[in-house]
Amino acid sequence: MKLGIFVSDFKLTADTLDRIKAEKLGIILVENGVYHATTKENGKASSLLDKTSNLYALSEDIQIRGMKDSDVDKRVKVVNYGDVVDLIFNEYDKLAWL
Amino acid sequence: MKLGIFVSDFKLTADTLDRIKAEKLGIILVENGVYHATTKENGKASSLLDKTSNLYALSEDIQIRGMKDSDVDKRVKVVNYGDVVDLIFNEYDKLAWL
Amino acid sequence: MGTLTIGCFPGLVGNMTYDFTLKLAEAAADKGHKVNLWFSGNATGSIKGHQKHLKDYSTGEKYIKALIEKGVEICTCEACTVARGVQKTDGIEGVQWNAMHWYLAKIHSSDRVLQIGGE
Amino acid sequence: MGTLTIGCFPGLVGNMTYDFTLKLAEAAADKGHKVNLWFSGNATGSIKGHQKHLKDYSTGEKYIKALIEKGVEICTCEACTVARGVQKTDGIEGVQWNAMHWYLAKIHSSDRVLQIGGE
Amino acid sequence: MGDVKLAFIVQRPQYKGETSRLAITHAIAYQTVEIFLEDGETVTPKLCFVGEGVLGLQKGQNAMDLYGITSTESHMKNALLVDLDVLVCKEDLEKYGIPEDAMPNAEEMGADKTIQVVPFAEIQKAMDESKHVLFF
Amino acid sequence: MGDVKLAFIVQRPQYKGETSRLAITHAIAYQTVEIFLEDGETVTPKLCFVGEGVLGLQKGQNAMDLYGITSTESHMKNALLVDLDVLVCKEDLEKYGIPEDAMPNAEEMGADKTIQVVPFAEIQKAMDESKHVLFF
Repeated sequence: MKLGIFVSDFKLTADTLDRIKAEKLGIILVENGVYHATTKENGKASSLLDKTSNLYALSEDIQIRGMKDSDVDKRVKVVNYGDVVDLIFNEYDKLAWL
Repeated sequence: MKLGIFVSDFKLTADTLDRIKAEKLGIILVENGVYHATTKENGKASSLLDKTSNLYALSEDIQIRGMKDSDVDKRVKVVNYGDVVDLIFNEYDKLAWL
Repeated sequence: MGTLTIGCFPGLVGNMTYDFTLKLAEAAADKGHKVNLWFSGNATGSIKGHQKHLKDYSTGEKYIKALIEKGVEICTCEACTVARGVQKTDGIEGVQWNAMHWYLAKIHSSDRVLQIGGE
Repeated sequence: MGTLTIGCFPGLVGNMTYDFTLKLAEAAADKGHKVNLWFSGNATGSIKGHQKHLKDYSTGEKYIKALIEKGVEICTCEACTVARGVQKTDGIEGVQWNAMHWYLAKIHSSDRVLQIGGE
Repeated sequence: MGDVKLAFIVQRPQYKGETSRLAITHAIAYQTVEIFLEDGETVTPKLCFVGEGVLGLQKGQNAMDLYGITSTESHMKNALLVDLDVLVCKEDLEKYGIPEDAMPNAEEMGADKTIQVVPFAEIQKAMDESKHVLFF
Repeated sequence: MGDVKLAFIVQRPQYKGETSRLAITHAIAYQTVEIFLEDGETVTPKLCFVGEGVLGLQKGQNAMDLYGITSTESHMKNALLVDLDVLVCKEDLEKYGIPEDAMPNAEEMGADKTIQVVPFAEIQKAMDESKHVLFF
């Protein structure tokens, strides 16, 4: 399956992401999930960013937290709500919200 | 201070419990916090139980989950709502809900 | 153009997941997609009419009305809603009231489904 | 006998933290303590009257009424409540409506305070 | 469109928030969805519990007496009675030391189905074979 | 009873649930509590941010344009304007790589107070010295 996963928290309580297998995996960082893209913990980038090369972070949710798109890890593509709609319809066939 | 801490989740997202210092510390396990008293993860009892010898678990919240008071780790005292009220007024002067 | 059905469980006001849901629905509708929105759990509180829009709080009402005008179908879980003391006559006009099978039926004809749990 | 003030933020129905709060308040009142209960955030939805008590859902209404009869003072955050579209006239009788300083004032005269956040 | 297969994945424990319980009732609703569908159209959810989602399923729950609400156990039995496939992750039950025979069944009520304790790979397969996945 | 000292401890990030934001507004309410109290009685909260609670405080937030709500930044400024002591845990800011000068201030609005970035030990002290602690 082509699975797009929405991550909305910084600290994750479920280990689902470590177990699930998908032919194509996308991670869309929204709400407090954007900290995975912007914030290093003890100098180390989030291990979430190693799980796939298809990484996205929602611009509105970066900005509302006082951060800039330029604070985002180079591996992550900054998207807006319209882009998320396109990702949903064009890139993934199943969606999960963790 | 004499601090009574209510723990209501099994997986904790905040590390408050590891940092806070109290002359007397009590941990009152309620809701899904009772799993710390009843459930071993990979055969190992919850590390929460090592933090103090003043450990309590709410009987109603054990039973609603299909477990018995006898499933509770020997270090933990099983209490009911009335007992919790007495703990609050007689044993601790400050209270925290994690 | 496709059909997207979103199930939203977290509640209005302060829980930004609810705001995310409405904004995503709007963006999809604006691109010409058909959007269905199912509210269950705490989200059902949001279909109550006459919400006072204070600056410090999100409001579902204005947004829900705008989405319905754009053709988005919105349905609240009747049982969850009445359990919270909100009657059909108190609800925002245009919001449908139905049972959980409404959601499953919409899923049946959808290209994409996003179930948002949480609370 | 002492005074216990509880602040409850998580919402009614399905979130068992709300049920915990009411049961703890009841147990304290039954032992003769003075209890004050402050609702803010999602918990304010619970003061809506006419909740239908389905078996699958907790109900705040019956419990709140019983607590008030036992002398427990219950107050809802007015701003949080009207933001959810619930007006004073829709509320359960006997519940007070006030601003956040009500909570702080009750805390001033309390022996014990339990602030329950969460959602 | 014929049959649409769904995988419901419950990853949070019962009895705190409402979502993990609503997953069960939403799956059960597959039984009455036909009133909205054309002849020959069906929706078939598989109800899967993983991670902390396996907590709060075991039998012996006394929710009505204690908190005045229907128990998760009773919902699980209803799910079996309406012939839902209910999958519980074997690795996670083992991780938490919950024996398989602690899972409720509804045989005495006439259910043909029982809870299937399966390796995570089976739940992965349910997701692969479904048109949509719904995480609760 | 004179003055009652309180420690408000915010341990969850802003902008998801409502609790961490309500902590700020509840602390600000100390300013108007006198209408319920006798002469000479006061309530003095210290507003402390620890752990993930230090996330979502930094300046430059654009919440009104983006989501139509007041920003946390603006609430933080109000807290300073009403002379609240606001303590942010130094170790946690460092852990997340957030510079101290990213914290908002309200000097241009005439506030005398600024956000105090302090070691956790100072926040522990605030808890020790308070009559009650309130965790958000």
